[in-house]
Amino acid sequence: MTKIGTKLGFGRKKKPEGWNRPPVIEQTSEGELLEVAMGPHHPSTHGVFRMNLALDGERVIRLKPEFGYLHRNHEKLGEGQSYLASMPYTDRLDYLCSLTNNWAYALAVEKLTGQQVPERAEYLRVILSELTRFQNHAGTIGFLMQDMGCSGTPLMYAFREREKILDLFEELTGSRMMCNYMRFGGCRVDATPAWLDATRKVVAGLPAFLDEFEALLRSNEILMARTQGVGILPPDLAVNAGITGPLLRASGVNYDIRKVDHYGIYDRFNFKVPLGDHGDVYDRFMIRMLEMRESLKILDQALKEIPGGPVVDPKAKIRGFRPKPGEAYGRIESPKGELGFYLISDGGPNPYRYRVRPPSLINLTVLEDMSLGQNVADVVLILGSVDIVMGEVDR
Amino acid sequence: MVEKLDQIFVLLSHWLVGFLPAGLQQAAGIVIGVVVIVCLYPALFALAVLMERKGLGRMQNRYGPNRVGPYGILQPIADGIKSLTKEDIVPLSADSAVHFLAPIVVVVASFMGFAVLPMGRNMVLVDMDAGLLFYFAMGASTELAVFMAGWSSRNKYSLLGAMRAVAQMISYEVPLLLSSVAVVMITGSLSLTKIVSAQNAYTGIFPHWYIFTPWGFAGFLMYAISTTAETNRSPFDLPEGESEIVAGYHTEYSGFKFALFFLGEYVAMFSISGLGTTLFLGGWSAPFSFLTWIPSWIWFFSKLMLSICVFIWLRGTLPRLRQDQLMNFAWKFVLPLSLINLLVAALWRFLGEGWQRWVFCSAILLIAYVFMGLQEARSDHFGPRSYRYAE
Amino acid sequence: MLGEGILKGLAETARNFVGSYVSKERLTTVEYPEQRIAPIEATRDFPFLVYDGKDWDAGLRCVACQICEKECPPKCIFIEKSKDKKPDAVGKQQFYPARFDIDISVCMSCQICVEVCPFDAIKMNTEFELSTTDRFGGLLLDRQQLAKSNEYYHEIHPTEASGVDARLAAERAAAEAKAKAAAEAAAAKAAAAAASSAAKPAGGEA
Amino acid sequence: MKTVEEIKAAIEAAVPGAGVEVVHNPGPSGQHSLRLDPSHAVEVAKFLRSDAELAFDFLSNVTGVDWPDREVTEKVRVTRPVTRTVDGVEQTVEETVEETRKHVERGCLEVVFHLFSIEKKHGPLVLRMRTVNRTDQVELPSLTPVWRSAEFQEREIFDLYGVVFKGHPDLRRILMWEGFKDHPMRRDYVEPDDFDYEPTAHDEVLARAKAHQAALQAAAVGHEGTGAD
Repeated sequence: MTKIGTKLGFGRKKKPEGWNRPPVIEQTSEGELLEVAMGPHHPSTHGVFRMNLALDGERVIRLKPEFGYLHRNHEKLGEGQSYLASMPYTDRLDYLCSLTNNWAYALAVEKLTGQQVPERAEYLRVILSELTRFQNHAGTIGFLMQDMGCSGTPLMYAFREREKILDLFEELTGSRMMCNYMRFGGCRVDATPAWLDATRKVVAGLPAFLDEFEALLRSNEILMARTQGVGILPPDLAVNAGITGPLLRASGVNYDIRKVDHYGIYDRFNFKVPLGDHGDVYDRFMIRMLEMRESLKILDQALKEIPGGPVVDPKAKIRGFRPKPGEAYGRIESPKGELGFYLISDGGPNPYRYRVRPPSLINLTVLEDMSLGQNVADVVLILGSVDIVMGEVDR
Repeated sequence: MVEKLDQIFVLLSHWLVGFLPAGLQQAAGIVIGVVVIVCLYPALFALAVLMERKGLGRMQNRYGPNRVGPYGILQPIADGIKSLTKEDIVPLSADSAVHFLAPIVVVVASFMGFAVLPMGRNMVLVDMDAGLLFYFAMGASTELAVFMAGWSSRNKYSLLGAMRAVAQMISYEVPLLLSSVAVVMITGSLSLTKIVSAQNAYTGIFPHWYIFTPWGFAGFLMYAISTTAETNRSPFDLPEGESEIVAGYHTEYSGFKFALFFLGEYVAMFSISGLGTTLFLGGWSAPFSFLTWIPSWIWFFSKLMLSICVFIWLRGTLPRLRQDQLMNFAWKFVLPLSLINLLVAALWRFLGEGWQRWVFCSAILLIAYVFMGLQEARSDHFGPRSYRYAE
Repeated sequence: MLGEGILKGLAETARNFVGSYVSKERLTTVEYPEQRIAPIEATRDFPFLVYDGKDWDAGLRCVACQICEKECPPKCIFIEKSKDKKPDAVGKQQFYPARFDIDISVCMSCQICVEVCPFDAIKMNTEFELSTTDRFGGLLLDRQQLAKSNEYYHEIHPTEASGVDARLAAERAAAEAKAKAAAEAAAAKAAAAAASSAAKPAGGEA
Repeated sequence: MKTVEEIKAAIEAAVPGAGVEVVHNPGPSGQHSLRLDPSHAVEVAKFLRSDAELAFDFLSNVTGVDWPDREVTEKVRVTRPVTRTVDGVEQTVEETVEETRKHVERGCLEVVFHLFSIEKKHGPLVLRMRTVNRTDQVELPSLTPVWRSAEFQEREIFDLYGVVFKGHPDLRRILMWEGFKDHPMRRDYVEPDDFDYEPTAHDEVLARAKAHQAALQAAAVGHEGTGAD
């Protein structure tokens, strides 16, 4: 009898000490708080990320983010190897947008050395980084909807388009995600006319996808009810906390590094910066949606105007690259926000200091501020709307 | 011949029972019915899972499962074998007896509802006079099982899921009942067979289904919403909302116990769709008078599968609601509308034949719907927005 | 606000449901082992060593200069330089890699080795079905496994390979021309020297 | 934007005794920086944020740099009197001799801030602060109360470099785990040889890990031996 009982799972082992302790961490005047560790293996923490929540019912009273599970000391690696050898590692920071990471790093090194970039390379950089921005935003919205419980439909639509863009990347750079394409003073290989035509074709098909996406999501009542008024980030806090990217613009602060720094050749293109007024999750979702349309505008112009010529500075050296002593901070508007690289050179082949300013990490600063008083379900949404990639947060 | 085909299962059962002594015949008839139901619905479950995976896949521009067997039709069998061979893990600190019982209770409670559902002409296991009442009594006990599962697991996510589930299921039980009461008011009977036969009539070629009346249509919508919530299907799948609370009350279940929960969920979906079919879609009656030659059970099961398809379609499209919104929606929108619907049903009954009652009843419901819908949006401060651009 | 957004969404998914049966654009999945996408020329995954001619051992272009080993970001290349020299494909005496291993479990396909190689000896392969049950041995490719003929290189990256060939041919021609010029100069010098030395004794005799 | 010299003047006017130094950047980027005196850093930061003309409301990047102690070898030309016999006459002549001198330059930890202005859309302004040394006097004032964006980045510097920020609301390790001892971004950091390595056929890490395991085993055997006694 006992044997059968054991087989069925009744009373088989001695219970550990304190097993029946109620899962309460503290008593407050209002009631008992429940501590929940969301992550590191939780379906919607976008990687190995952990939030220590204190819940009153389902209301969040406290939230402490914890990271470092993916830490590999990227910066130390960068200091131990040549400037060029860090380039493929930047692909792995924000592994969804390797090309913008490449550009940020190349830009910082070009500032350090004062190298010039040929016209055609600048155009290629713009084209590639706007494609990257498009696929990142589409993916982010897809993931956000996944967090909202959409069972993957918007995500799959986003990935369908992303597939086309990744095919373009592969055709040009040889790899779909880890492109390792930009070089100091240009780009690695030239784009063939066939590639440009293929890109034009893909870009021409993207507005239809956006229309479909908007029809599916924009006016959905459940989506509006879930996202409007949730996770509000006031603009002054956003600025003070160094929030950048769509998150900042959703709070209504007009700051787009493409417009401010005019790095590359962004001053030649006619595009606008969409701004939100409420700073909630819906605004962040819509800002990304609208930014995708603006990216398409830039792409149209860049693909029309791209000149001929070399794609890499003929004076650029692959072997024996040693910048003069000095330091430089270069930054670009990556899809996640301001991605900066800070380099100190001591004249050697390796950078003396190699620092990444990760937008994903710094945008998490306000996670607790946005989530307090919200529901558990909202925390997931707020995290999804911040758009983090753990490869970049933990480095 | 048509008649024979329609009654084929009834005749088969009678034929089988005929071999037994007279004293056992009634009991044997019931046993046969039970065995058929217990075998049929898991088979339908397999079909529905396949349909869901394929259909969702196609909605998401994927193929869906297509590797096991031709077009992937053996996928459910592979899934079943997988869940049978997986390790059954019981957390050390779980209340193992309750943990063990919960999936069984889910399945048993979900199956009980089929006892009173007429699945075809004369095809009802127990023709109870208070069939509807029995059905709801049984349906309500799945809540118990869900709470057992969530509580016994000693996992915080399970607990949160269970709390959500209980709150949600109890809240939506009310509009579910009230929308069915409208049907009872019109029919004047709680017996499900009587409700079907009341709808089994035709004007010209069109049937007298209750969904084709204003109160019936509104009632059907309310019923459908409550059903979706009651069976924890998207967009009301909060109790197991995988992006928030991992898997809700069945987080700590693995292997076959998890499969039982899965089965229970689908069987509940079948039975509640079957009830909806019976109440509003004419049960086993044909949609047009010239199609009555097709066996009644085919109609019942096609309506059932059609409603499953709608469930899948909803799941493929909609995001999930939040807990408080779900509750607000139940108590502030669905419940008042169901109450108004009761009133409308009463009016319908006493206004007599004529076009006036159509206009009058539809107008009341439409006004109530628009008013309350806007009220809902206004109280939650949501609506479409426009955006400004900076140069 | 009254559910029309939801209806719109439902219409959209229904459209995609039907569309996935109709249009190839929508259903982008490739059913891999049976179907394959057309090879993309620029694709890269792991490096291989190019050899000219028929014999892989003799024809390796690699001269074991170890630049790639030094530049490799994850340090997955291991080279042992030979002690002796042997003639390469064109007959010039060169060092050769006595050992050349690439651990493709570490390699991250960045193709920096290709870029830094001054001899066009290492190139990126497109072969991706490399799964093996041996975690350590199976993924450590040695010299012989890495060696692929120039024809193979032409097959997988035709444009790039012909560019490389043209460049190498030009370099070789230049080198030959230079060598020839040098040889001619040397010969001329020698001849002149011989002439002068021949003249000297002649003069001496005179 | 104003030049660093102008900003320096503005700071000195607003915060008396601020002790700001201009650090020239020899590279072509032209991003010269200002070195702050840690004791006045918070006031200077507040001024930079709130000044109407500068309005550096956005602290973009905070990072640490490790400058280890280093031996500086410099050649110095020294002029000294030498007694020498010239043409049979003893004379004292001033002569310049080249001498190599060695001294150890004390290292420090440096924190670099990159400021931008969102309001005025200018930047970057680079600020630096230095600790006294790398061992015990590693405290610097935290700028988190002025700019929230420093919160995680200062935690990161604390974690990876070991700079202690006074006034930081929540100074814990951020990337490494609690209980980790060392500061991995310092240049003299030695990797431990007992971590879970990923063995590769040629790796020196493998050799080190093997040696470590062997040592551990030897120790365990020795321990057992003593236990048996």
